[in-house]
This record gives sequence, structure tokens and C-alpha cells, in this order.
Amino acid sequence: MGEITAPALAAAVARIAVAAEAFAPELNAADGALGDGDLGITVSRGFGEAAGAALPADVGLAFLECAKAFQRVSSSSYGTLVATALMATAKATKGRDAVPASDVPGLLKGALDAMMARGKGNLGEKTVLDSLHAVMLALDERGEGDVMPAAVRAARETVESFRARPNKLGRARMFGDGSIGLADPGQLAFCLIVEALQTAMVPAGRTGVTDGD
Amino acid sequence: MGEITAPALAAAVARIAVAAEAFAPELNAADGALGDGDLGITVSRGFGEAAGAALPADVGLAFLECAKAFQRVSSSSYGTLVATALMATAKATKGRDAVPASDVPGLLKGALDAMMARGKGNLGEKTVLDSLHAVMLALDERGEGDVMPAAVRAARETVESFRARPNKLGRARMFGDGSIGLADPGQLAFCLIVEALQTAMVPAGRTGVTDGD
Amino acid sequence: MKKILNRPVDYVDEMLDGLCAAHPDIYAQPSPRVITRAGGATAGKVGLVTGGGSGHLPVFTGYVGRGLLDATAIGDVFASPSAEQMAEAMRRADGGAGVLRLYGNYGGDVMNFDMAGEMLEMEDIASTTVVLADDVASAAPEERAKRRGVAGMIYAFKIAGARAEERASLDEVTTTAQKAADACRSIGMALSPCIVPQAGRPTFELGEDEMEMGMGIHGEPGIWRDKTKPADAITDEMMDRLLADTPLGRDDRVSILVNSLGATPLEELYIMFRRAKARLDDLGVAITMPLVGRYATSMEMTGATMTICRLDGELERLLRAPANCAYWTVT
Amino acid sequence: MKKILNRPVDYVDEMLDGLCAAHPDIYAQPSPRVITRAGGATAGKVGLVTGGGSGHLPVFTGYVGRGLLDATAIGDVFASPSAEQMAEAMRRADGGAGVLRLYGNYGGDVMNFDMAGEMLEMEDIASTTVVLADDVASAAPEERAKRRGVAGMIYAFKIAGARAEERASLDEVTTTAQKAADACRSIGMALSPCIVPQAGRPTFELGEDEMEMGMGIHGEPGIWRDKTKPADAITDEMMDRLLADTPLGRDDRVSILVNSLGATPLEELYIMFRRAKARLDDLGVAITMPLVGRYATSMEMTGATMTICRLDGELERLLRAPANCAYWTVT
Ligand SMILES: Nc1ncnc2c1ncn2[C@@H]1O[C@H](COP(=O)(O)OP(=O)(O)O)[C@@H](O)[C@H]1O
Ligand SMILES: Nc1ncnc2c1ncn2[C@@H]1O[C@H](COP(=O)(O)OP(=O)(O)O)[C@@H](O)[C@H]1O
Ligand SMILES: [Mg+2]
Ligand SMILES: [Mg+2]
Ligand SMILES: [Mg+2]
Ligand SMILES: [Mg+2]
Repeated sequence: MGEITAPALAAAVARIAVAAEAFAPELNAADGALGDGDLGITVSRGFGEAAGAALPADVGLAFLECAKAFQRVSSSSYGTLVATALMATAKATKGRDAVPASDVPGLLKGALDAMMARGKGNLGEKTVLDSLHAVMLALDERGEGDVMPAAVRAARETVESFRARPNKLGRARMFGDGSIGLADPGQLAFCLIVEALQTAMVPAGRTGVTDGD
Repeated sequence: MGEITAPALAAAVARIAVAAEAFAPELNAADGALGDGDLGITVSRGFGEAAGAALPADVGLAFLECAKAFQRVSSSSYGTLVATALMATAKATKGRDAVPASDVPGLLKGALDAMMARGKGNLGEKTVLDSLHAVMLALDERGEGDVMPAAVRAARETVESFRARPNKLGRARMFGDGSIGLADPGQLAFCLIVEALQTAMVPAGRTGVTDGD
Repeated sequence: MKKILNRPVDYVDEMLDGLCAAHPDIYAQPSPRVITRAGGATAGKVGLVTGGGSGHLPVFTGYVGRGLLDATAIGDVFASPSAEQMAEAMRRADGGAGVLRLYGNYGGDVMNFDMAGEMLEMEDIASTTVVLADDVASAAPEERAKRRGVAGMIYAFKIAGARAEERASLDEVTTTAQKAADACRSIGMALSPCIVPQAGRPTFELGEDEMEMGMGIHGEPGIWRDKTKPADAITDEMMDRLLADTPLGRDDRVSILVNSLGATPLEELYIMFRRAKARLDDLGVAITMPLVGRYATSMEMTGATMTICRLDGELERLLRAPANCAYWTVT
Repeated sequence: MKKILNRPVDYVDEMLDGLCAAHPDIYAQPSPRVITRAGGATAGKVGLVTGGGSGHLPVFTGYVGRGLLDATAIGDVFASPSAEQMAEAMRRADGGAGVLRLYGNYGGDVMNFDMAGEMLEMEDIASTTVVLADDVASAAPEERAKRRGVAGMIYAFKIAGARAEERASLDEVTTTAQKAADACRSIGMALSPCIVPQAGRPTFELGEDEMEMGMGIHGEPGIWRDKTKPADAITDEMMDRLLADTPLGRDDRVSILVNSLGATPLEELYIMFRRAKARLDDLGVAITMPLVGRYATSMEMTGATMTICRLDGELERLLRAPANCAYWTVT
């Protein structure tokens, strides 16, 4: 992974936005089985709005714009949690024009803490928090170099390993043991986003990401 | 037809009540096609209640009890019209213990007038009024003797001859030309009642009707 | 179209029991299926009575209350009460100044109320009749007297009720009630039926993507049946038909009622109201005291009715006068 | 389950336009999807704010009014409004005495209201939170904080609104609101779903002869799903579950709310009320100011909720205090 700059962020967001248009129906269906069926809309609208925002060069302010965009259009749980994560990252990166890849695990940790505070959630409750945590650990282990395959693997494994457990938080909690066997929609969304990001990373040089590999 | 006495009236009402239980579904269906589908209930409940009433020997007061019974339990159009007819007959026969068969056409005329006043209806609008009118004419013509076959024939012919015309009064009016081809439920009810009455007349001697033939 | 009930035959009586138990300060049931104000008749005031089939709450019973009606007689679902029940309601409403019968134009109700009136005559209680016939879809203007009475009746209840509260005479109250009745035009549209408990089946059938314009509140056939249309198109047609029957222009003042037949939610009524108001704004017609809600229903039927009530000074004063029942409070 | 609408995406905004146009004396929309009292904030009074998804009228927006709420933020149907809209509602409700957020316990709403609270902190507007969590079917008593907020919230709106109208301080209003919230227990049952306009499909499926006990107002799964039962049996089970959670006996005074989720008609609510009252009568519990009607809906959903609000002297005084909005007038 290269360093994070505002143009890199813009490119990544744009790529996720395009991918989200495509995977929105899958997410709506997953959320329909365990909730209110709006997660695909939430994710595609949020990234769509963020992709349309003009990002300043300051990485922190660029993340702030993305957070605001998310908040404007998608105020469901997931939208608010993503906005919370983006806001935490914005605070941590404010005043810098580039953030090295080595900062990423720390930023993820900050985002995770903010999301846990916002949603009063804990790890192990079968939510997006578990996904973020797993990816953070994977990046920590992997260290430098192309971390995306490990990130994708961690995100995918989280979905699969939690499938056999019941949801303990959010709307899906209501289904109790009925949620066993089903993928948590938020974990699935995270996985699809990370996969989209991996695809985005490959032609990174051409889209403004400073490739550090 | 014999003369009308309170016991004869009670027997006739009882016979119609039994028959009405059987033909109620047919009437509900006919009324369902052109109205609110309650005519079978109206007729069977009304005669059922009248059959349960204790009738005084005074023919007029006996008809009054029947009218009241009808009014108590069935206040749909048909129920009210039947009650109106019974009330008019009650007024015309009050103070007598027996009424000769020759009075019947006149009583029917009185009932018809009362029903027309109550329902603000006219002949030719495809309602029970037409049935009553046709039966009255048939009895007038037939004079003395067993008038029931003629009455039944007149009632049946009314249903059939009006079938091809549109309803002009009551709920069925709303269907306009959509009512063409369908039997008027009220005319059908009248026909079924007269048929039941004919059956009642046959074993009349055994059930208290003074058979004058 | 699913119901919460015990035995269908008990539907009406249990409902009335519950109504009186919930609002003992407003309603009383002194004899079966006759509902009066909790305090009974008001001495010296003209009594206002209505009646008709059950299944239309708040119509009819709900509109008994201060500044509104004095008593109602209630039948089975969608069926007329008996003449004797109507007569009893009128007796209970009489405060010595006579009674006005104010009810919808349905065959059974008309015949029974006429009979009830004859009964009262014999008891020397003066009474008059105003029949409500506001549904423009149910007969041409030349045959206005044949029209059905629908949601517009609540304007007549309110206005006549306020006039009676002023201690106007029976003749005066009757004249004002007739004026209110004449001032109202309504039209309905339906999307899905309701179930009459004792019948157990839907009152009509409509395809999943169909609506019927002009349908009556008991499922009486309307003007056309076709694919559903957007809310604005539906509202436009309803307004066009009402305005064709009662042309309005600058200087006119009206109240309008956008009424749900039961299942249609307030959200959708407001979408319709928005369009109806735009139409009247275009004509320069002023709207005062509009009503949006469930004022006259057919249980769980889906659909809406639209009523225009054209006001003059007197009608507006009376419409705005204080009133109170469980469903409508004007302060 | 058929709808009257234009473009689904315009459902909420057209509804709010219509609402404000129909009741300009009560509601205003100073910024998109933020509804305030027509006159804005009241100087010196604690501001009461709620918010949540659309599709529940009269909840939430309908309860803005004198003696009730000061402002609401409204989202898409069944979706939280944004934190920014909530913050805007709070700014508009602030009369200088601080703002109380009073809303249902749903993940999205909680997170967004928390964010909105943090925004206001930076603007030096004092604010507090009372989260409404009255649905006993949604979590065991040990996990009460996880329960959903349903129809019981209207007691909290009314009681807190009256307390604020007395010019109590933010702390005092918050304390009373929390007391009201703690006094309420609700449970729902559903017979048929509604359609969220932008989704275009029913929120759940139930067989023609099935009901679900304990279902939430967005179709959240309940306690059991089985053949429908008679009204009295349904009411008994609902009362049993409520009473198990909040035992009542002689000397207790309660208000109860029998609420339709939309399509279920008043007739059937009264049948349920009748039974609920009999149950409380048996226990010697006194009912005061019962409410029966459509107070918190899910558009055209069929079903009902039952709420018990246990009153003490203060709560009863505040419940009976004057209030006025388009759907609830207390005089
Ligand atoms: N309080 C929470 N903390 C962390 N994650 C949560 C929380 N609530 C929900 N989620 C995640 O969000 C996903 C659902 O998102 P979304 O559809 O936006 O929720 P809703 O529509 O219920 O507001 C869940 O699958 C879960 O992963
Ligand atoms: N005004 C009227 N005058 C005479 N007959 C009428 C009148 N209205 C209805 N009818 C007759 O009554 C029949 C319907 O009776 P019923 O089902 O009791 O009416 P509803 O249910 O509409 O009150 C019609 O078929 C017609 O024959
Ligand atoms: Mg969701
Ligand atoms: Mg959602
Ligand atoms: Mg009929
Ligand atoms: Mg009938």
C-alpha cells in the first residue's frame, strides 16, 4: 500500500462507489434477511455522495468531507458508523498532506474505538466491528508491502466464521438464534468494500495513489 | 285459499321460516351480485323471529306482532318493506278473528301502497313492488278457489320478465346496465316466499288453516 | 384485511361497550345500540340524531358530543338500525325543542328513519329530516336527491350541532343543516376492500394494481376501475369532478376534508391534501380549517374520499364553534 | 396494502409539505425535514425534541404543539434522520433553557442523536437525553435498556411537554420524562405488513390466517407466529405479558393506550379495550384518561399495540394538562 493522500482517497472512494452500485442488491438482500433491507442503499448512497465531494489536499479535511457526505445521505446505523470512522480518521490526520501506510493500523484502531463508543458495541457481537478488528490485526502482522490480500482474507474470514454465531447487537439481534447461519450484513458490506479497495489499489499509480511497493 | 286466522298466519309464517333457512344462501348470493349480500339473512331472520312470536287471536294484532318481529331483527330495505306491508295489513284487519280470502287482493293493494309510500318507489323499477303487483293482479283475475298456483306463476314470471331490464331503485340501481341479465334479489325473494306459502297451503287443514276450497 | 374480533355476531355490541367504557365522560348507551351524550338530552336545545350501519367509526357514534350530535342509533356493520332504535335515539335526544334527523341517503336508513319519525309524531315530539347526499359519483346533478351520503356528513353534524348549541329553533337548525348539506360535495376512491364480520368475505375484489374511482363506502360500484395512478393524478381527477359539480373561484372560501377510508395512512392523505390545495390556490379559492384524517371510514378499507364544503359567514362561524367528542375537538 | 403516492423518493417531503400546509397554525418546516411549532421556540422554556423515521404518523411530527414537543427531525420512511437534521431541530427548539432529546431506542437514531448532542455541546446549548424503550417483547427485563421504543413514547411526549410548559428546568423536565418513560410498558401484535415506498415490497410476510405476537413497528420479529386468535385471547396475552413486567394491583392508577398500527379500525380497538379494562377492573386497577386510536402507526400495517402507563400524582396531573396538536387535544 502506498501513502494516503487526498487524491488517493478520492480515487479509492470513487472505486468503492462504482463497486457499491453493483453489490447494493446483494447487501439489501442480506440486510433484508436480518434487518430492514436498506444496507445496500446506505453503502452505495454514502460512497456515491462522498465520491461526488470535492476533497481538499489536507488529508484530515478530505476525510472530514467524506464523513460529512456520508452523514448527509445515509443515517442508518452503518452510515453513521462509517461517518464516525471517517470523522475519527479526519481528526487523527488533520494538517497533513500525506499519511504513510504504516499509520494505517493505528488509524483503524482509532476508527474502531470511535465506532465502539458511538454504537456502544463490543467485539464478538457479530457486527462490522469484528471485521474492522480482524483487518487491523492482519495489517499489523503483515507489516509493510502489499497488505490488501491479507485484508481481504481477514474480512472474508470474519464473515464466514461469524456466520455460525447469533447476532448480539443492532436490529439483527432481534432474530436471536434465527440469525445463526446468516452472514451479518455489516460484515459482508465491509468485506465487499475491502475487495473493491483492493481492485482500486492495483492500478493505483494511474489514479493518483502513490504506490509505495 | 281458506280464510285468514291467527293460527293460519302462524302456520304460514312457520313454513316460510323453515323454507327461508334453506333458500337464504341463494338469496344472499343474488343480493351479493347486485347489493350487499344480506337479503337471505334478512328474510330468514325476519320470518324466524316472526315464527317465534306468540300471535293473539285478533288477525290485525297478529299481523302487528309479525311486523314488530320483522322490524326488531331485520332493518335492511327488504325487512323494512316487509314490516311496512305487515303493518298496513294489521291496520286493515284489526278487530277481526277471521278474514275471508276474498279480502286478500284488497289487502295486497293496501300493502303495496304502503310499501310504495315508504320506499318512494314506483312500479317498473325492478323491485319487489312489481312482484306484489303481479300477484295481486293474478289473484284478482283468478278470483275464488285455489289461487296459489297462479300466484306462484305470477311471482316467477315477474323475476324472469324483469331480468332483462336494469334496476332503477335501491342499491342495485348503482350497477346501472350492469344489472341487466340478473334477477332482482327482492323479486326472487318474493317468489321463493310465495312458493313456500303454496307448500304451506297444501297440508293447511292439518296445521290450522281453515281450508275454504 | 385481517381482523381482530371475537364472535362476528358480537362485533358491534362489544365495540359499543368498549367505546362507552373508554369515554364515559362523552358517551352513554341507555338502551342497546342507542348512544347518547353522557349527560343525555340538553333541556331547551334541539336534539340532533343520526344513525346508520356500524363499521364507519368515527361515523356515526363518534360524533355524539358537545357542539355535535345528541344521539345515534347504530345497526350491524353496514346495516341500518331498526326504526324502533332510531325512535329511541330521538326520544333520548329530545330536550323539548324537537329533534332533527340528519343521516346519509341509503334506502334502509331512509325508510327506517321515516318510520321512526312517524312513531315520534304519535308521541308529540316534533321532528324534521335532513338527508345527506354529497357523493357526486353516485348520481348525476339532475338526480342529486339519489346521491349517497359519505364523509361530507361530518360538516353537517358539526355545523348543525353548533347551531343547535346556540339554542336556535328546530326550523332554524333544520335550515342551517340543509344549507350545510347542500354546501358539501364528496367523491371517493378505493384500493382495497374491507371484511364485514358476519359475511367473512371482502366486500369487493380489485386486482393488486387496480383502483376504483367513485366507489362508495360499502363498495358500491364507482365510475371506473383501472390501473392505479399517481397520487397527484388521482387527486386531480377527484378535484375536477368536485369542481365540475360545484364551480369555485376567487372570493370563495371552503373547508376541505381529505379522509381515509381506514387503512390509507395520514402520510398519503397529506400528499393528496398538498395537491388539492395547489389546485384551489390556482383558482384563488381560500381554504379555511381543512381536515385531514380518518373522519368517516369503512373499517380497514384502503382508499380516500375528498370533500369540499363551501362556506359562507354563517357556516364558517359554526364550523369554528367549540365542539368536543372523542375524535374531534374544536376550541 | 396499496398506496397513494407519487414518486417514492418524494413521499416524505410531499407529506411534510402537506402537513404544514394543512396546519400552518401548528407546524412549520424551517429547514428540510425539521418541523417546529409554528411560532418556533418558546423563550425560557426547555425545548423538547424528538425524531426518527417517517411512516409513523402521528408519531413523530404530529406531536409537535403546545404542551407537547417543540421540534422533530424526520428521516425517510423507517430510517433515521441525519445527526445534522437532529442538531438543527435542537437549535430550533432551544429557548435558552436547554433541550431534551426524547426518542425511541433504535440503533441509528441513538447514534445520530448522540452525534447531534455532541454538535450542540460545541455550540454551548445544554442538552439531555431520555431514550424510550417500552416494548416488553423486544428484550427481557434484565436487558430493559435494549428494548425498542414504541407507542408508549406518546405518554413521555405529553408528560414531559406539560412539565416543560410549567417552566421547569432542563434537569427537572429530564427527570420527569425519564419517570414517564419508566412508567410505560407496551407490546404489539401484527396481522399484515406495510410497504416502505422506496422498497416497494411488504416489510414481512404472514399467512392469510396468521398473526405475530410481539412484532415491532418496522416488522421486527416478535415472540411467536401462529394462527390468529380471538380478540379477547390476544388482549389477554398482551395484558399478561405487560402485567408480568409491571405488576399492578389495588390502589394503582394507570392510563392505557390501545393503538392501531394503521389499518386496524377503531371498532376493533374498542373490542380490545373492553377486554383490557375488564382485566384491570378484576385487579382493582383504576383506569384514567385511556387512549384508543391511531397514535403511533406503521402506515397501513394491520395490528395493534397495547401500552400501560402507571401514574402517580405528578404524572397524572401532567397527562391531564392542556395540550394541542393536530391529533391530540387536551383541554
Ligand atoms: N451498534 C452497532 N455497533 C456496530 N455495528 C453495528 C451496530 N448496529 C448495527 N451494526 C452493523 O450495521 C449493520 C446494519 O447496518 P444498517 O442496515 O445500516 O442498520 P439499520 O438499518 O438497522 O440502521 C449490521 O449488520 C452490523 O454489522
Ligand atoms: N325503495 C324500495 N322500494 C321497493 N323495493 C325496494 C326498495 N329498495 C330495495 N327494494 C327491494 O329490496 C331488495 C333488496 O333488499 P335488501 O337486500 O334488504 O336491501 P339493502 O340491503 O340494500 O338494504 C331489492 O332487490 C328490491 O327488490
Ligand atoms: Mg438496515
Ligand atoms: Mg435502516
Ligand atoms: Mg341487501
Ligand atoms: Mg343491507
